[in-house]
Amino acid sequence: MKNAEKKRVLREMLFARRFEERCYEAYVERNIGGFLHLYPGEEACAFGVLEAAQPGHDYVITSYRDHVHAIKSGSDPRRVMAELFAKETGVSKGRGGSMHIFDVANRFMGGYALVGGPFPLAAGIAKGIQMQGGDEICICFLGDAANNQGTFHESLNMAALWNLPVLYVCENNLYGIGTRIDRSTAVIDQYKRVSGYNIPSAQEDGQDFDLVYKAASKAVKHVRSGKGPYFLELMTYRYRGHSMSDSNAYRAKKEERMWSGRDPLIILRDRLIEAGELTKEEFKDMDTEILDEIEDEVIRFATDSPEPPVSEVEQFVLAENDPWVRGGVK
Amino acid sequence: MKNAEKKRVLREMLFARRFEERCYEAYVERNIGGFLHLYPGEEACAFGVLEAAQPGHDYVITSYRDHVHAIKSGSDPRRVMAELFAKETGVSKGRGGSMHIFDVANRFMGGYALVGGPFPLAAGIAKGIQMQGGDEICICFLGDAANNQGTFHESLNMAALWNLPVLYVCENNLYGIGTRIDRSTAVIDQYKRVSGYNIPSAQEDGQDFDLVYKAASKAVKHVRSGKGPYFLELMTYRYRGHSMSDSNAYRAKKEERMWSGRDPLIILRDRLIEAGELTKEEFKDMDTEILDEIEDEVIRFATDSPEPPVSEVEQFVLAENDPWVRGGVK
Amino acid sequence: MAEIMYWEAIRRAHDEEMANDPMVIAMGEDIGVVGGTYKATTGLYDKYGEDRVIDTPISENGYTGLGIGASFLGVRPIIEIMSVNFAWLAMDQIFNTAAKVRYMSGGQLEAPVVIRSPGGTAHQLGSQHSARMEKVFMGIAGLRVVTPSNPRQAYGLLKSAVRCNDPVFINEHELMYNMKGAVPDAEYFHPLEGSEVARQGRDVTLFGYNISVHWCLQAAEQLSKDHGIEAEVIDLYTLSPLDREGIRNSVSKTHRAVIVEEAEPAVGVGAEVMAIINEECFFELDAAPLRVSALNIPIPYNHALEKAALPNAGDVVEAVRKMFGV
Amino acid sequence: MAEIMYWEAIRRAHDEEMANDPMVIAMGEDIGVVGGTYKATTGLYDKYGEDRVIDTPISENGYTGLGIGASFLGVRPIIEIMSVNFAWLAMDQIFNTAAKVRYMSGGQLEAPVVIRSPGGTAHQLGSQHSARMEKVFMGIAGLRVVTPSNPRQAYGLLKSAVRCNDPVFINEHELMYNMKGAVPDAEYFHPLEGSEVARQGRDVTLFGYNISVHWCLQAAEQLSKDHGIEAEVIDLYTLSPLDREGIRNSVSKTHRAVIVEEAEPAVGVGAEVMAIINEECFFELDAAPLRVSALNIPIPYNHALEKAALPNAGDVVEAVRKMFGV
Ligand SMILES: Cc1ncc(C[n+]2csc(CCOP(=O)(O)OP(=O)(O)O)c2C)c(N)n1
Ligand SMILES: Cc1ncc(C[n+]2csc(CCOP(=O)(O)OP(=O)(O)O)c2C)c(N)n1
Ligand SMILES: [Mg+2]
Ligand SMILES: [Mg+2]
Repeated sequence: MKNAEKKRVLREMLFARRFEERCYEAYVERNIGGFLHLYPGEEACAFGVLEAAQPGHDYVITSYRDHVHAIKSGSDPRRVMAELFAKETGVSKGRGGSMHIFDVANRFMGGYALVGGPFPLAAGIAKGIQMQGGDEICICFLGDAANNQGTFHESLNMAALWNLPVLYVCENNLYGIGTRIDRSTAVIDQYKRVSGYNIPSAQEDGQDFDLVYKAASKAVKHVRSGKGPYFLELMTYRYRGHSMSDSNAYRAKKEERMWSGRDPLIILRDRLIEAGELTKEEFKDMDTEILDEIEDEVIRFATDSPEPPVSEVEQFVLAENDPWVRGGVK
Repeated sequence: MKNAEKKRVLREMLFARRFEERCYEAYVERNIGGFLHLYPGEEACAFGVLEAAQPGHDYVITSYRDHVHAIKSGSDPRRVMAELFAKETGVSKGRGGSMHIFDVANRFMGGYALVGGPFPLAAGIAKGIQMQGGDEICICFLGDAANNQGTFHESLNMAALWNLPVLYVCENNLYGIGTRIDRSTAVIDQYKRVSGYNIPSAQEDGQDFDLVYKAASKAVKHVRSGKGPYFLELMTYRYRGHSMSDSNAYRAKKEERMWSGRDPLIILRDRLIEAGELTKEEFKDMDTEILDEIEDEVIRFATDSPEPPVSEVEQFVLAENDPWVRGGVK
Repeated sequence: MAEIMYWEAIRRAHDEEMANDPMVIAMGEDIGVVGGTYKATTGLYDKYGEDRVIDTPISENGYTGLGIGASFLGVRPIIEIMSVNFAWLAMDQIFNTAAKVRYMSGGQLEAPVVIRSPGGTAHQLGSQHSARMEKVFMGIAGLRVVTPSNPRQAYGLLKSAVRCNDPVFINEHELMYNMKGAVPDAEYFHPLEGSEVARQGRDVTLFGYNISVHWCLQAAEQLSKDHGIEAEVIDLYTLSPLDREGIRNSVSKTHRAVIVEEAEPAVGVGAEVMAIINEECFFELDAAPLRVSALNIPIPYNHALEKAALPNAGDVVEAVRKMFGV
Repeated sequence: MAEIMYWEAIRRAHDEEMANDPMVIAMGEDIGVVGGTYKATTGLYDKYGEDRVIDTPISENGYTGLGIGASFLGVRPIIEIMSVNFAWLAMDQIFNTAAKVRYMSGGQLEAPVVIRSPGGTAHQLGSQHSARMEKVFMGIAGLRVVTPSNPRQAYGLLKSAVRCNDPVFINEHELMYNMKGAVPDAEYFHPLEGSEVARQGRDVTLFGYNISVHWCLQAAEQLSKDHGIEAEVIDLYTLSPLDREGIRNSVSKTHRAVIVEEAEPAVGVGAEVMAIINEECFFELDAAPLRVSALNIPIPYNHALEKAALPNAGDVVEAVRKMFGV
C-alpha cells in the first residue's frame, strides 16, 4: 500500500476514534441510551482487515462493538450516529441501537448482542455466497472471549467441512468484560485453537495497521481463492471500559499504560511522519477537520432527525402482506 | 494384568455381548420398547477403561448406549434388564428405559439421550469430587459425533481451566447414526481436537482390550494424580445398526467385514488361548453358562418383576415434602 | 387426490420446492444419505446433491444459525431438527436471531427459514425424547408456528412456509409420519394462518391441534353416539398467531369449549385459547371452558405410565360429560 | 428491619448461604473479580475464593450443565445467567437435564441448582437484551420458578431456593436491583410456593409478579383516588406452580380479575392465570377477566417505542376502567 493511501486510512482511523469518543459524550449527555461498547484502541484491526478486503462487496458481520466496522463497510457515519440517537434516519431506523447496527445495502450484516451468535450466521452467509457463485467472502469479527461459546466450535467445524468462504477475525483484547483471558480460556493463543478444525490461522499484532493489512491480505486471498475458511487473531486492547457502565477496575494500570504506548493511530501517524508523508501540523489539522465534521455533520444530522413514529411500533415483526400467509396469490 | 484376570474380563465381555444380543431379541419380542442402542463390537472400550479405573468408586457417565457401562460399573444385570422391560425393579424403576440407565449407588451417573449432554455434567461431577476432596475421578464415555456439539468445546475448556479430575473417553465408531465421520467432522482424529484446550490425549485401538487397558491406565493415573483432565480416543466399531430402527445400509459391506475380523472378544480369546490360559472348549462352556445365566436369571427376573404402579406416575417430579417450599421448618 | 402418508407429503413438498427454486436447500442430521429419520427427505440427496441436501454435524445451534445466515442472502433452508427435544439447543438462534432480525434491523433483513421438527410424544422414548414444546415456540414474537394434523396440511403448510418470508416453525409428530390421507394432486399451498372446522357441531367446541385433533374427532363420534352431543372440532393448525376469529365463531355458536393439548397444562395452548375465549366471547359461554392436558410430569418410559401421562379421546369424552353433567 | 437494595438482599442471601454450607458455590460470568454485573455477588470472591465464586467462560450451556453435574454430588450451585436472553443457550441443560433427571432416574438423582437471571426489559437495551422469558420457564414440568418483587422476597426466595432439593429458576429484574425495601434483620426463608396479598381490596383483583406488582399497586392507588375502586393486588411471586388457591380466594372475593404481565401475551402468565380462574371460579366472575400485556413485538431500541411496547400502570387503570365502564 502506498503511503498516500495509508494517509487516507489514518484519517479514517482518526475519524473512527473521534466518532467513538463523541459517542461517549453523547451517552453522558443522554442522547444515546442502552449499552454502548466503544472501539478506541482496536482501530487497526477493522481497518487493516477491511482495507485488505472489499467492503461493500464482501459481507461483514460482528458483535455489539460494531459502529466502526459499519462505517468502514461504507455506512454513512451520520446514519450510524442517528441510530445511536434512536432516530428514524438511523441505519436500523432507530429500532436497533448501538448493538444492532445494520446496513445491508453496504453488506454490513449486523451487530449482534449475543456473544458467539455471529459465528454460525457468518458461515451461513458464506454458504449463501457459495450458492450464488460470487467471489465475495464473509468476514466475521468477534472478540476473544466469544471463542468459548459452543457456536465457535460448531461453526468452525462446518465452515471447514463445507469449505465456506468465511474469514474469522478474532479481535483479542485480552478481556471478556472484566475477566482476563487466562481466567476463562485454557489455551490463550486463539489461533492455535482452530487446529481442531483444520483451518489455517495466524496471529498478528493488532495495533500496527501495516502488519494487520499484510496478514489480512494473505487471509483474504486464501478465502477468496476458494480454499475455505481462515482464522486471523489480532492482539489488541480496548482503551475504555467494556461498556459505559464498566469502570475497568480489574485491569492493572501498568498494563493499560503499556498498551496506550501502542496506540494504533500513533504508530501509523509516526510511521507516515517518518516517511515524510505527513507532518505533525497536518495531522493536527486533520483532527480539527474531523472534529468539526463530526459536530457539524454527524451530530447535527443525528440531533435534527425525527424519531420513528410511535404508531409504527408494530412494524417489522413479520413480513407485510406476505401472500403465502393466505396460501398464495389466488 | 495377569492372564487369569484377563480371563475374568473375557467372561464379563462375553456376558456383555450376550446381554446385548438378548436385548435385541427382547425388543423383537416387544418386551423392550422405545429406542434401543446396543454395544456389540465396542466392548473392549468400556472394559479396558473401567478395568483400569475403580468402578463403583469412580463416577461413570455416558450416552444412551449405556447398558454395558452400567453393568461394568457394578449394576446388577437383572436390574438393568428389568429397566429395559420397564419394571419397578429396574435400576431407574422403569421410568428411564434403555437410554436412561441410572445406578447411583454404584456411581453410575446415568445414560443421557441428548448427544453432548454429558460433557458438562461430567465436568460438574468432577467439580463435586474436587470440592469433596476425594481421589475419585469421573469418566465420561461418549461417541465421536458428539464431539461436534458445542458442549464438547465448552466443557473441555472448563475442565482444563479448573483442572478437573475428568477422563473423557471417545468411543470413535466412525459414525453418528448414518453419517460417516468424515462427512460431519473436519478433523477426523478426535484426540487432536483437544489441543485447543491444552488437554493431554491419546488415540488407541479400541478393539484390543490389552491396548485399551494400557492406554486407560495411563489416562486414569494422570487424572487421579490431580493433573487435570485427559482425553482418550478409542477406535472401534458397532456391529449393529445405530438403534433398532437402523438398517445400516449406509455402511460398506467391506468395511463391516474388516471390523468383524477385529472382534474384541475374539482378539482377547485367541490371545488367552495362545497363552495357554484358555481352551476353545472352555470358552464354549463359558458361553453356554452365560446364555443360561441370562435366560434363567436376567430375563426371568425382568419378566417376573412387577410394573410400577400407575398410581405413582406423578412421583419423582419434584422433591417430596421439601420443607423449604414452605419457607423452612417452622 | 391420492392417499399418501404424512412423511410422503412432506417429502413431496420438499421435492417440489427444491425443483422450483435452486435456492431452496434442506439441512439436518441424517437427512441426506440416510434420507431422514422419518424419511421426509428420502431420495433428495441423490436428486439434488450434497450441497443442497446437507447432512449436518450434531450441532443444533450451529446449523440452525448457519441456515438463518444463509437465508439473509436469499437461500431458503428447510431445517430438520430430528426431535423437538434437541431444539432447546437451537433456541438461541431461533429466537435471538431469526425472530428478531427483521425488527432490530429496521426491516432490512429477514430470515425466511423453515424449521421442522417432530414435537409430540411417541412410544416409550423416555423423558428426554418426549417433550412437547409447541408452547415454547408460540410465546415469542417474530416466529410463525404451524402444526399439521394430516398429510394435506403437512404438504401444503411446508410449501407455504418455504415461500413465506418469515421464519416458520413446523411442529410435526412422530406418531403421524405413517398416517395416510388425501393430498391434492395439483400443487397446493395451505394458508399459514387460520384454523379448520374438522367436524361440524352445535353443542360444544373441541379445540385440537396436530395429533389431538384426532382425539377430538374420536371423542366427538363417541359423544354423538352415546349422548347425542354434537361436538364441533376445530383444528388449530396455526398455533402462532392463533385464529381468534375462528375460535370466536365456533364458541359463539356452541357456547362451550374444551381445549385438548398434548402438553402439560401450564402456559400452553389450552391456556391461550381460554384466554382468547375470555377476551373474545366470554358472555357467550354457557359453561366454564375446560382444558384436557397431559399430566405435569416428564414422560416416563414404562408404557402404562406413559399412557397415563397423556390425554386421550376418553379423557375428552369425560371432560364433555362432566361439562354437560351426563 | 433494615432498608436495603434488591441487589444487596441477593448478595446477603449468597453470603449467608455460603457461610452456612461449604458446598454452596456461586458461578457465572463476571460474578467473581468484578462482583457481578448487578453487584449481586460483590465481595464474595475475596471472602470465599475462586473455587467457590467462579468466573465462568462465556459458555452458558456448558457452565449450567457443569453446575447441574456438580449438584449430583451435593454441591449447591447458585448460577447467575447475566441476562435472561442468554438463557436460551442453557435451556438444553436446564430442561433436558435438571428438570428431568429426578424422574428419569426413578428418584435416584436430583439437581438442586439455583439459576438466577434478570428477566425483564430494562432501558433501551434493544431486541436481543429485552426478552421476558418467564413463560418459557413456567411451562415445563420439573422446574420451580419464582420471581421476587422486592428485596425481602429476593433475599428470602434465594435462601429457600438454595436449600430446596429441586432446581429453581429465579426471575429477577434489571430495573429492580437498585430498588430499596425492608428485609428482616433475622435470617428469613421465603416460601417457594404461594402468593402474597400486596394490597387488600374488594372490587377487582390485579394480579402481578415481579415489576408488574408495582404497576398494579400504582394503578390501585389511582383507581381508589379517581374512581373509588378498591383493587386487591396479588403478588404472584411463585410462577411455577402458580398458587391456585390464592388466585381463587381473591377472585371469589372481588369477582373481577386483571392480570398484568410484562411479556407479549401469547401463552403467558396472563393466559395461565385466566385458565386457572376459569377452572377454579368461573361462575364467581362478574366480568370477563382481562390481561394487560406487552405488544407482540421484539423490543425496540428507541425509548418512545420501547415505552409503547410495554404495559404500565396507566394501562392497568385503563383496563379496569373499561371493565367497570367508568
Ligand atoms: C451469550 C451471551 N453471554 C454473555 C453476554 C454478556 N457479554 C457481553 S460482551 C461480553 C464479553 C465478550 O468479550 P469478547 O468476546 O472478548 O469481546 P470484547 O467485548 O472484548 O470485544 C459478555 C460476557 C452476551 N452478550 N451474550
Ligand atoms: C442433541 C441431540 N441431537 C441429535 C440426537 C440424535 N442422535 C442420537 S445418537 C446420534 C449419533 C451420535 O453419534 P456418536 O456420538 O458418534 O455416538 P454413537 O451412537 O456412534 O455411539 C444422533 C444424531 C440426539 N439424541 N441429541
Ligand atoms: Mg475481548
Ligand atoms: Mg459414533
